[in-house]
Parts: sequence; structure tokens; C-alpha cells
Amino acid sequence: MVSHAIGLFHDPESALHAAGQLKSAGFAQPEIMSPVPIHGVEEVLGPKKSVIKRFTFFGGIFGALGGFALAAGTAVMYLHPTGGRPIITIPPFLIISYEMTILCGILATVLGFLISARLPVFRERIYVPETAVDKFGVTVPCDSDEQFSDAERILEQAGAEEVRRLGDPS
Amino acid sequence: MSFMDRFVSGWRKHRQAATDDDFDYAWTMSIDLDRCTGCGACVTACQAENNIPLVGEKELAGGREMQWIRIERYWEGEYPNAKLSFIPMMCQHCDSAPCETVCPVSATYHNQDGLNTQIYNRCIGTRSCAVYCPYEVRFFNYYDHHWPAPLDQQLNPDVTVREKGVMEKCTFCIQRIRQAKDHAKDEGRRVADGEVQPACVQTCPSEALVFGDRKDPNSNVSKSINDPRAYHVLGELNTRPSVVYLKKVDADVV
Amino acid sequence: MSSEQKPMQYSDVNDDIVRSLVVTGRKYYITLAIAVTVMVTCFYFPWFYQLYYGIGAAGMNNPTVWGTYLASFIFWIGLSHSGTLLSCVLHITNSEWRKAMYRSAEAMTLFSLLVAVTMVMVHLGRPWFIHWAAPYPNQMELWPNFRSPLLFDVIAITTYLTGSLIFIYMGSIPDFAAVRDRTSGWRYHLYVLLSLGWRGTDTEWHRLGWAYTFLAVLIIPLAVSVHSIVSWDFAMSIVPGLHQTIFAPYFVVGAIYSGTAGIVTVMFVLRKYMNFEHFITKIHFDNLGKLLLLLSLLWSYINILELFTAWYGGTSTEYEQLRYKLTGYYSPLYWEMILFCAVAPLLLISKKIRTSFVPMLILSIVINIGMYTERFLIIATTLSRQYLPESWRLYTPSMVEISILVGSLAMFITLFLLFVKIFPSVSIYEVKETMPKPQKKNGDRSW
Amino acid sequence: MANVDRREFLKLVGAGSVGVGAGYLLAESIKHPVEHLIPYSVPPEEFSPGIATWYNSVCGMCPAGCGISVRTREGRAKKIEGNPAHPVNQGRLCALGQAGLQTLYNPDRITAPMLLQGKRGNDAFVETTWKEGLANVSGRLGVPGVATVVLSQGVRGQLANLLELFTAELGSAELLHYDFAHPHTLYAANERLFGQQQLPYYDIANTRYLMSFGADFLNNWLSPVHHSLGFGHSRQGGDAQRLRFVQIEPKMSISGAAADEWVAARPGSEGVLALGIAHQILAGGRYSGSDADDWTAALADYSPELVAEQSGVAAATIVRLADEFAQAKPALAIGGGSAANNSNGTDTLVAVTALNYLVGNIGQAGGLIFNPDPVTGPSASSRRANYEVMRDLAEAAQQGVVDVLIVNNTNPLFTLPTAAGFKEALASIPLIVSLSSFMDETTAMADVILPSHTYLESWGDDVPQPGVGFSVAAVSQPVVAPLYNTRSTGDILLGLASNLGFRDAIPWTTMEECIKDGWREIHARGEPGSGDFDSFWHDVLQSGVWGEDVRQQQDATVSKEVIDNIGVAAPEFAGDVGDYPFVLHPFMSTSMYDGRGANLPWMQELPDPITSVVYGSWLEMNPATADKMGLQDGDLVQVASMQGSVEVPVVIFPAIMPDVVAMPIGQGHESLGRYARNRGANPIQILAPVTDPVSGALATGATRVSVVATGRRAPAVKTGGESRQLGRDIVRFTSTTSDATEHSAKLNSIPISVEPA
Repeated sequence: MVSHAIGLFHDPESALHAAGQLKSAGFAQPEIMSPVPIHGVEEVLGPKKSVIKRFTFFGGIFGALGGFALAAGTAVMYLHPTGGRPIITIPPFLIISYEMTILCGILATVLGFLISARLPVFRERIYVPETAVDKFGVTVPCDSDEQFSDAERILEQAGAEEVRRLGDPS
Repeated sequence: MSFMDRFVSGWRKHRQAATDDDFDYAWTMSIDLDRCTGCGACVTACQAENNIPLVGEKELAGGREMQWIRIERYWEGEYPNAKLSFIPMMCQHCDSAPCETVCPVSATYHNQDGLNTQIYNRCIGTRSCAVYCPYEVRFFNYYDHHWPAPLDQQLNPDVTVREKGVMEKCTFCIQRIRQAKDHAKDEGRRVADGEVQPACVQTCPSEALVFGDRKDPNSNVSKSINDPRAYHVLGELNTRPSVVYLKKVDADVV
Repeated sequence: MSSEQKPMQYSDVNDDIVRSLVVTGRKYYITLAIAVTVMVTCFYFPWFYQLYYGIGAAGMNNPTVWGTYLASFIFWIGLSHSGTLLSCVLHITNSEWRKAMYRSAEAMTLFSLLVAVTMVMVHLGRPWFIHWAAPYPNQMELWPNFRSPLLFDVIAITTYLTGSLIFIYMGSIPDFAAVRDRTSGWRYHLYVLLSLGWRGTDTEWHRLGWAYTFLAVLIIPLAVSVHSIVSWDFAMSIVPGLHQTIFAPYFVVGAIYSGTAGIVTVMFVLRKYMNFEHFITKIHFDNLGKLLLLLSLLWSYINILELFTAWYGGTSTEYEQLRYKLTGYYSPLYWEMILFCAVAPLLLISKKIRTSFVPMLILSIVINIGMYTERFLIIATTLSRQYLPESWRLYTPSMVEISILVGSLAMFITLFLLFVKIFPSVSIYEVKETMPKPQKKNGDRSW
Repeated sequence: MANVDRREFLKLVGAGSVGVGAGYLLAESIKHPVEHLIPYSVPPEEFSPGIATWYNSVCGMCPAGCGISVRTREGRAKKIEGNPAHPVNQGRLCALGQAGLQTLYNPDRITAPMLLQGKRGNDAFVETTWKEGLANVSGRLGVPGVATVVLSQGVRGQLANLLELFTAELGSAELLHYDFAHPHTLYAANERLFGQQQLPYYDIANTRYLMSFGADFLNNWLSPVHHSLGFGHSRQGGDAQRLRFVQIEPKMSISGAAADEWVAARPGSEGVLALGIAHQILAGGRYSGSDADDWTAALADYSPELVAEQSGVAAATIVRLADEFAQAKPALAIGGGSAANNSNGTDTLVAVTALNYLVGNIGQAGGLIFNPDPVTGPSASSRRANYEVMRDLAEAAQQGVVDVLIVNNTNPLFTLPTAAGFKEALASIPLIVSLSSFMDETTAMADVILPSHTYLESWGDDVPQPGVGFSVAAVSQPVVAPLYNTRSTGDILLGLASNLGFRDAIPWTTMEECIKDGWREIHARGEPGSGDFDSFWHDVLQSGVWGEDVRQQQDATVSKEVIDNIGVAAPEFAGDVGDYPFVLHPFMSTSMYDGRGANLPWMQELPDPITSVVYGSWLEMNPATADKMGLQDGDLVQVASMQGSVEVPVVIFPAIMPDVVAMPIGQGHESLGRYARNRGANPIQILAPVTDPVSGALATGATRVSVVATGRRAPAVKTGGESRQLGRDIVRFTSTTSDATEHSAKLNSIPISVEPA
């Protein structure tokens, strides 16, 4: 585990500021850990792209086609004429298609979320439990003690209530 | 043939609704209401042929009768001009059967004889077919029924005994149809008119019931259904029944 | 919130919620014990009896082959409707007041759906073969009949259940993480698993936000379709009184209506017994009350429309349905339903009632009783008066059915009781979002 | 048959599927009772597992004598169908006939001979052996001077002969055939008018106008299946003119429901009405026979106006009916059922039958055709016990004159009113022997039960009565091995006879031989070169029926004496109008017949065609009357006559006269097994002992009753809901005249969705 410097802030604005400072000081991309989603991250740390919408979209398309194919294909596989209708009956199969669109869309969205958020992870990672309550943490990896003291300084300047060093100092 | 061609031809084929031509036979029954006397022989014949359980007084009182064919009776007018009409009612074997489309597990569908069949061991007992049937001719096994010994010795070995939770209904005595078809097939011919009769038709004392293949234009049933008196019960629902009723003649009706 | 002593802090939220999970009073155990006992005696015993002897244990008969089981099914499906649906709609429209209540609303959806699925099992003649309705390649190469409205149901409800479960779960991941940090023992391990290693980084929040919104967008049409499809079980038949185009919107409105009332009930209980006074306030009741009023008016409108079509159509079958509904054997229930669902909710026009907790509770219960009656009547009146007068029969529920109805309620309560001890029943992070953001402390400003 | 090769197997398959198996082969195999699904690893030759074998026989459920084909599989009877070769039913069968299987497989059959141990009527029977049971009875019969009465159900053919021989040998013994439903009045009327011992054949199939006075000929009057066949044929049988059918009765019967016109006439006034119609025919000059003047004189008092007053039928209707009846050719009048069950029953039927004479249809197609004498067995009307005979028997027994009573499958305790005193009579008879297959009320009072086979296990033969206009006889053969330790009635009698040493008069050891001997005579009627008896017998067993085109040509004249004395007295009713305001109209229901259907679950579950009631009794009441009394459908009422009372629920019945209440016969058994016991009420019990003095028959329709609400509700179990169509056009009508113009779409093409209502 790489050594990390973590500054804990009382408010999101200060945390964002600190992250910005760290970034401009040439540190690797800092991470902000917060109890609530905070706004303005992209302005400070650069835009975030999400692939989730593609997952959702293609999942939906797959569901729509797959749903119809499932209904029509199985109807053709084992012929059961019912109700004087054709074997491939469009309106009911569209309903199946519709539901499958949503089902596959949902599942794909979840998949997209997990992949893009890199979850689940069950090994130990840099984490400060306070950030789940009321602290806003800014994390940055530090390769050396010098780097850490630089980070510590920047964080404290930005108003960190506390700065911790986590992980193995390597 | 390329995959695409097969797909297109398959699509075209399966987008067509089945017609009489798609079935081997189109079994049809005609019921002459002018002949029907309401005697109930058909009801008992059906019970004997099809292993229809005895449900008992309590169940009957609860409205759970189990008779694939029943005699409905309708009064017109008041005393002294009251008139009574009987109408035997059984599964109409509709070509556009509402019950068939609703079954989620395909337990009921149209077989190659154009019959509306009920596959007992496929039924999961949603009972939706009974709701969808406008003729109220589908019967549900609310219990496992037992025949006290030795009444069970009468059970017809050609017909399944249904277990609880299964829907059942008139089959046009499919076991007899199958037998006649097998017999005809052995001889390399089609089933002749009158060769097969369901138990109700077979026993009807006033010969009000006629059964046959309407694809054969010379069959008795074809003649019956071309009678000017022919009509379908609840024909306005467009279920296209295979049971045709012949109007009762009443000189007082204009 | 103004009445509270001091403004809530972020940490108070965590404390309150974690306490609600960890600290369990005797009252809770007693309630749970009662709920479980009622569930077992009133639901499982009669059900096993019915499984053993057959559906005959219920009061259904030949024309009325559907009964209270299916009525309960629609009822529970309906109840499920406001949770996730409402939550999604409010999420997309960014309603702040949603945030304190949506978790429990979604839980309600989930559990109503579970109970609804159980009711289907109870309803089936041979539930042990229910897997035949699932599309999977089996040894007979036999696939389900995709033309059947019932199979639409199977697919739609599966989707809805999956969607709801995912939606509530996804919204809870940050909360699981928060709770994880404060618990120990088996709970800790559970929450480690449930939180998936959530740390609350900016990327995670970003992805969660997008995924959550997509889910919400997907679930809204799904929820609408689910109850439309449930209505098609009826409307696609040709039974007079059921074969109506209005049924899909009717069912959807009815579903949201009873679901919203259900939320009011649940909120009241949570507020009262989980000490969530901070989170669930008059604002919620006021807003839900307005929604209820709107829905009741919509519902009444559709009912009048239904009567009108029956009368205007004038066919013997439809007209008899109308006559029978208004004056027949089940008519007292009909008028009870009108009183409970159309007349009583008019009281909600008064703000005073909307913002008082107990009257709202009573109204919400009354509405749901009325809505259950509606579902019962949809089945009982129509099926007992179909095309052939000769086949008309009356249907009255048997003791087994009534018992299972009571037991299903207990099952719902049991599930809910277990839920509040596992899921943070109020969303921690979203409640925090509604609170004033921590401001920089004076003097800290060093930049 | 140890190794069946394929060829042989196929032959068997062929034989089985051809349908008709040879029954005599079964006689060899009836030794082992059936116990398992396929009880034979190596089956006897005539059983092929999986292949049905059919046996032709005769239906024993009612006296009509229809031919049946019984389908058997693996030695078990599976289905009874009509024998297409039999002229009576031509392959058709009624509900009761179908249910015959449930007499065979009834769970409440008596399975072995029994002796009473203890008090009578306490079900204190112990099983015994046949040897002991027969010895017990023959020991008592063998005592010189013992007065014996053999009371049998109406049997025909060789069994009837055997019964006569047996009673004759016994010495001081009397043979009585007792059937509740036996049409004594009809026999009496035919005898008086035409001097006929037989009932005539009513050619309904070819008639164009049928006027039925109370005869429920489609339900259970005489030969319902044959009548139904004829009815169907004359109604819609090809291009001939459709039958017009008028039913005259106080309560709509099943035949009344099928009628084009149902006319309500006061109970007992049917005869007067018939005479009024006859009067009108003569007045219109439509009868031109040589005795027209005699008739005119005899009928002078029956002008339509006077008849209208007595019958409650409008004079205009009477005139119209008379005109229609006289104009239609051929027209047929039949009478029976409710018209015959009054104190003027015979006179009524004479009047009704005379209508046929007046329109000249005697011996004509579509009319009334006389039957030849039966080819085997005694004549139909001999030794028939009517009510008066039974009452006298009861009186004699009470005085201790009867020592032994042998009851064969008849149940007088159930079918006689309490007023007949039969129960008390039984108590004073020292030895009662019952040959019944079931523990019916009479059998429950027996000392010795020698249980007989059901008709599906026994040998027998039969001549249908009424016949079909020519000579017919049929053989009844066992279709399954006996289920229990029972014997056929004939074999029991033969056993007793052998114990008693009647070898000379009764030489047979089995009933089969006895029947074969009878049929040798029939064989002898054929042309001499027509083959030996064995092949003849084989053919008869295969087809189940034998017929010969022998018709009776009889000059149908009515003597002047009969004409002069024609007239119908006012009916006599027991009970004061004030105290007992209603006339009770007991009727035989479709399923129960005279009560014998009550132990058959199919019959209990067969809804009454008109009211749809199952499993119980009910009281039919006019809606206006019920309204006036504040009674609703399902209210339990007490129906009381001077003889007693029963409690039954009310069923509102739209087609019954306001002052008549009707009750079905057949329920109210105290015994007869689980399906029959303690169910409904027996209206026969409360009937007053009024008889028709001419025929001695019980006037079942001559009891007045009061109907009092009990305040309780006990609705009859019905399978039907609302019985009005509410404009839904489920049953559609067309008028004969509009047929030509109205034409619907071809049905076998496609939807006839829109059709003029």
C-alpha cells in the first residue's frame, strides 16, 4: 500500500480548495472522501467522464431485441397455436420486449456503475471513518517523506483540522 | 437457402393465423335446441366417460360443480305463459379461444385436430382460463377427488384422473377421436363421418347433438351448421366456437 | 425542525440512525414476536392446509375462480407502487422533502412486492410448478406462453422486483459504509459486504449519482407498466365489467393512491416508534396529503367514467354489472369503498388535517381499506355476473382466505421490522444533504 | 394362451376393436374376482389388456327394457351405451341407464348372504354362507301349509316364468309384481277401450301433432328413450312438417318444457278436457265413423264452455286445440303421469285414448299401434300388484295370514304411503326374505338377505313393454364377473327350488340354462333351416337382441257400451280445501325414478333439468302463491297432509298452477346406503290412500296439503344461477314461418359476429 496523506476538513469548500492546491502543486490526482456528494469537484479536479450511460443504452437495446427474440424464438421452437392468433404475435411480444428493455437496462446500469466506480473492493484501502460522518477528507499518495510534508503543509494551510499519514511509508 | 431467406419465410409463415386448413380435422358439434329435451343423459354419459369426479353436496352448494357438459335452462314469460328452454353448454372449442391466450404455461392450446385441449400435467392452476372463458365451461379441481371403492373400478383407463389444482374441461372425448384417427390411419384413410362420437352425442336420446368434421362438406355436422337456424352462443364475442346451436322453433316468436 | 432544541449536526444523523439499527428495545422484540406469531399461525398454517387439501380450502367457486388471493395480490402490487415510483419521480424532480422518507417508501415497495409474489403462490392451484412460468430451457423444450397477460405479469414483476431491490440497495451503499464504521461483530461483516468497499470518494459519488438517476428514469416507466400489466390480466379478458380500456390508468392511479396512503402509514409508524421526529416532519405529511387528495380525485373521476361507460354502453351484460355493483349482493362493500376512497379523502382539503399526524394515519388506513375493497370487488362482482346467467354464483371468502389475508399483513410487518434493523431506514447521506452545509469556521480562513 | 404371438395378439386387437365380444366366453372366466389393475399376467383369452371388449345386454334401471352395450376393459365395466341394434333405444340411453354402472360398483352393495341376529330394523345382520342362507329359507318354505307371498319387482321373460313356476310349486303361495310406477290405469284404459292386454305402441316419430295429457313421455313415462328418439325425429327429422306438441298438465314436466304449448289444467280435469276436445271434434263434423251418433250422444255434456269451467282452460283454447288436433294428420293423443294419477285415472285415460280413435289413427303410422304378445315370458299385465292389492296384502299380513314374504328387488316400504300400513304388516310377518342387492328400507326389515346380482352380472332376458309394434326380445348377459358373493335372482330361486325338491317342474340348475331353454322356443319360431340353436344363441348374444316382423292386425272398434259409458267423474281429493289448500303433485324426477336412483352418486349429482336442484328434495310453488304467503326460494316449509308431514325447501317454479305444489319422488330414504340416506323427504309417505276404483291404482295426485313456513331457511342445492336470459339471446328462437326468409352466414366459413337477434 502506498503511503497517503489525508487531510480532514470540517467543510466541503475547504476540502475542495485543498484538493485544488494539491493538484496544482504537482501531486497525483487527489481524492476527496465525503459523507455527502459535493458539488464543484469537476471544476477543481477536472471533468469526470462516465461510461454508465453507454451501459444503460446498450443494455436497453439488448433487452429490447433479446426480449422479442426470446418471445418469438421460443414460440417458433414449440408451436402452440393459441386463440386463433399467429405464432408470432407482435403486440404481446412487444410488451415482453418492453419489460426486458428495462430489466436489461437496469442490470447493465448496475454493471456500469460497479465497473466505473471500481466496486466492489474488499481489501483494505485508504479510508478515514470520519469522512462518513461529518468530515471531508482529501487524500493524496505520497512517495516519500518529503512529499508527505509538502502535502501536510498544503493541507494544513487549506484549513485541515488534522492531517494523517496512512499506509506503509515506502 | 440462406439464413435470411429462412428467416423471412419463417416470419411470413408464423405471422399467419391458423385456419381450418392448418388442422387435420375441424371437429364440430351441432346442438339442435328444438330437439333437446333437457333430459341430462349427456351429463351422466360425460361423467362416466371422462372420470369426472363426484364432488358431493357441500361442494355443489358452494358452486363447485364438475360437469363438463351442463344443461342450462332459461325461462321466458310468466305463468300461465311461462316457457322453458334448455341449452346444453360445454366447451365450445373456440377457434379464437380467449382461454388459450391467457394460460402462462401453454397448458391449453389448439392441437392438430383444431381442438381446444387442456394438458392437465402442464397446468399450474392460475385459473385464468376459467375467468377468460365466457361460457363458464372450465372446471377447477378444488380438491383431490376420490371414488369410494369399488366405484373407482368404473374409471375409464383411457382418461386421466385429474389431481387437485388442475383445470379441466370438455375434450370432445379426445380419447375416442384419437382412437378413431389411429384406426383410420392404419387403414390409410380419413376418419369417416359418424365413426367417432363423444359420449354426449352418442347417448343423446333425442339425437339433438351431432358431431363430425366440418371440413368434410358432406358430413352431418356440415349440413347442420349450414342450416338457417344455426347460430353461435355469444357469437358477438367472436370467439368462433366449434359448437353450433340450432335455434329453437317457436311459432309464437316473430 | 424548528421545535427542536438545537440544530441537527451531521454526526447526530449518524448517531440516530446507527442507534436505530443497533439499539433494540423490548418493544421491538415484542412487536416482532407478535408479528412472526401471527404470520406463522395466520399465514403459513392455513397455507399449508390449503396446499395439502387443495384450493378448495378457499371460498372460490366456479365462475368466481379468482378470489381474495388475487385481490390481495393486486393490493400489494398497488401498495408497492408509490414507494419506488414516487421516490424516482421525486428524485428526478429534485424534491428535497423526498429524502427523509424515500428509503422506507422503497422498502415498502420491496416488501409489498414480496408479499404480492407470495400471494401468487398462495393463489396457484399447483404452486410447486410455478417455475414452469419461467422462461428457461427445460427437458420438454417447453417455453411459457409469451402471449399471456399473466406471463407479462411474471416478467414485469420480476423486473420490478429486481429494479426496486437494486434501486433501494444502490441508494443505501453509502449508508451501509457509514454504518459499517460504527458497528462490530456480525453486523460489521454484513455491512462490509453490503457496502462493497464504499469510501465516499468523489469518483464513487459521481458514478453513484449517474447510475442512480438512470435507474430512476428506467423505473418510472417500469412501475407504470407493472400495474398496467396487472390490469391487463383483467382487461384482456372478455368478462363484462373487466374488459375495459380504462383499466390500465385506473389501476395505476389506484396503485399510487393506495401506495401513497401506505407511505403515510409507514411514516407515521417510523416517526412514532423509531424516534425519527427530526427527519419526518409535518412537511412530509402535508405534501403527501396533497398528493393523496389529487389521487383521490383522479380515482373518483375514473370510477365515474367506468359507471358512465357501463350505462352508456347499455348492453345487457355491462348494464347488469352496473346494476349489480350498485345494488347487488356486494353493494354495501361498493358504497363502503366510495365512502372510504372518494368521500373521506376530501377532508384533506384542510391543511389542518394534512399536518396533523393522527388524522392522517386514520385517513391513510381508511383509504387502504377502501382500496382493498375495490380490488376485492373488481374480482367478486364481475366474476360472479358473467355472460351466462345460469352460471351466476356468489362468492364469499372462506376463513382460510381471511386468515391468510391477515397473515400476509403480518408478513409485511415482519419483513419491515427486520428491514429497519438492517437497512438504515432513513437515508443518512440524503438527509445530510437537506441540512445546511457545514460552513467554514470563522478564523479558519487562511486563504 | 400361455404364449401369445404377435399374430394372435393382433387378432385379439381386431376382435376387441370390432366392438362386440361374445359374452358366453365370460361365463367360464367369472370365477376370479377382479382385484388389481391388470389382474392377469397371462390374461384369459377374451381379455386383452388395453383393448376394450363390448357386451350387449339389457338395461335394468327401469322397465323400458332398452338394449345396452357395455364397454369393459380388463374385466371391468367402464361405460354403458345404448345398443344400436335394439329397436327401443337404437343406441341411445338416458341418464339413469348410464348410471347403471354405479349400481354395479356401488360401495353400499350387500356383499354376502346375511341373517338377522336380533331385532328387526336394527341392521343386526351377520354374514352367512349361501348354503346356510338358502337352507334357512327353504326350511321354512318347506313346511306344509305355509302361506308365502313372493313380491317381486316387475320382471319379464324367463325370470317371470320361473317365478310363476316357483310360486305354483310352493302351493299356498302368491306371486305379485309390484312397481310403484307401473301404469295400471293405462292398462285398464286400453283394455276397456280396445280389449288389449298390451300397451299399444305410440308412434311419436311419425306423428305431426302430439297432445299429451300429463304424460311425461320424454322423462320417465313408459319408454322415455324411445319416445325421445321419436320426438327428435318428428321435431326436426328431415323435410317433413315439424311436430306440433301440446302438453296439458298442472305442473310443467320435462315434456311440458319441450312442448310448443303448455296448457295448465286443474288436476284431475284432463279427462274432462279430453272429452271436451272430443265433443268439439264431433261438433265440427270431423268424425265420420258409423258410431258418430253414439259418440255425439255420449259427449253431449262436454261442451267447451262447461269443460272450461271444470278444467280452468279457456273455452277458446279448447276449441282451438280440438281444431288443431282434428286437422293435423296424423295426430296422436297420449295420457299418463299426472293425468292418470287421480281418482278418475282410468276414465281420464279412456277419454284421452278415445281421441286417437276419433281422428282415426289407430293402427296408422304416427298413431297408436297395437303390440303383439310377448314372445317369451307371461303377458305384461299379469299379477301386477296395484295399490289395492298391496293394501290388502298389508291387511292380511297384519292379521297374521302371511307366513313368509320373499321380496325381490322392490321396495314397497318406500314406495307405499304410510297409510297403506305396510310397515306394520312387515312386523307381523314371521319370515321376510329379501333378494335385494342393496340395503333398502324393505330389506332392512328382512330376516334373511339373499343378495342378488345386479343386472350387469346376471343372465336374463326381456321383452320390452310397451313394445315397438313388432316382436322383440333381448338377452341380458353378465358383462363382468360378480363383484361379491351374490347370486342372480334366478339362481337363488333355483337354489331354493332344488332344496325344496322341485326338480320336476323346475329342471334347471342355472339361470343361463333356463334362459336358453326359453330361447329355444324363440329359435323354433324361425324357419326350420335357419341353423342350429347354438349359432342362433351366439348371434343373439352378439347382437343382444332378436326381432321378428310380426305385427298385430286388430280391428279397432270401440263397443257401444264403452261409448255410452264414457265420462269422467270429478276427481276426489283427500283433505279439506280450507285446511289443506294445495293439491300435492308428486312427480318422478329424471334421476331418481321411483327412488332407485337415490343411491347412485351420478344421479344425486345430476341437476334436475328444470330446477337444477341436486342432492335433495324441494317443493315447487307458483311465484304468485309464494309471494302471497311471503315465502322465498329456499325457505324451509312444512308440507302436511292428513297422513303426515315432511319438511322441504321451497323452489319458486314459474310454470305450476297457483293452487298446486309439486314434489319430486325418490329422496327421503332412511336406508339404501351413504348416498341416499337421510337426504330430502319422501312425498309418497304423506299421500292419502285414494285410489282409482277402476284400476285399483293409487291416485298419487289426490292428496291435499297445507304449506306452512317453518321460519328457517335451507335452500335446495342448485347448480344453476339466474334462470332468465335478460335479453342475452343465449337460447335463440325462430318461428317456423320465418325460417324460409331468415338466413344466417355460413357457419363453417368464418365469424358470424353480427347476427340479427
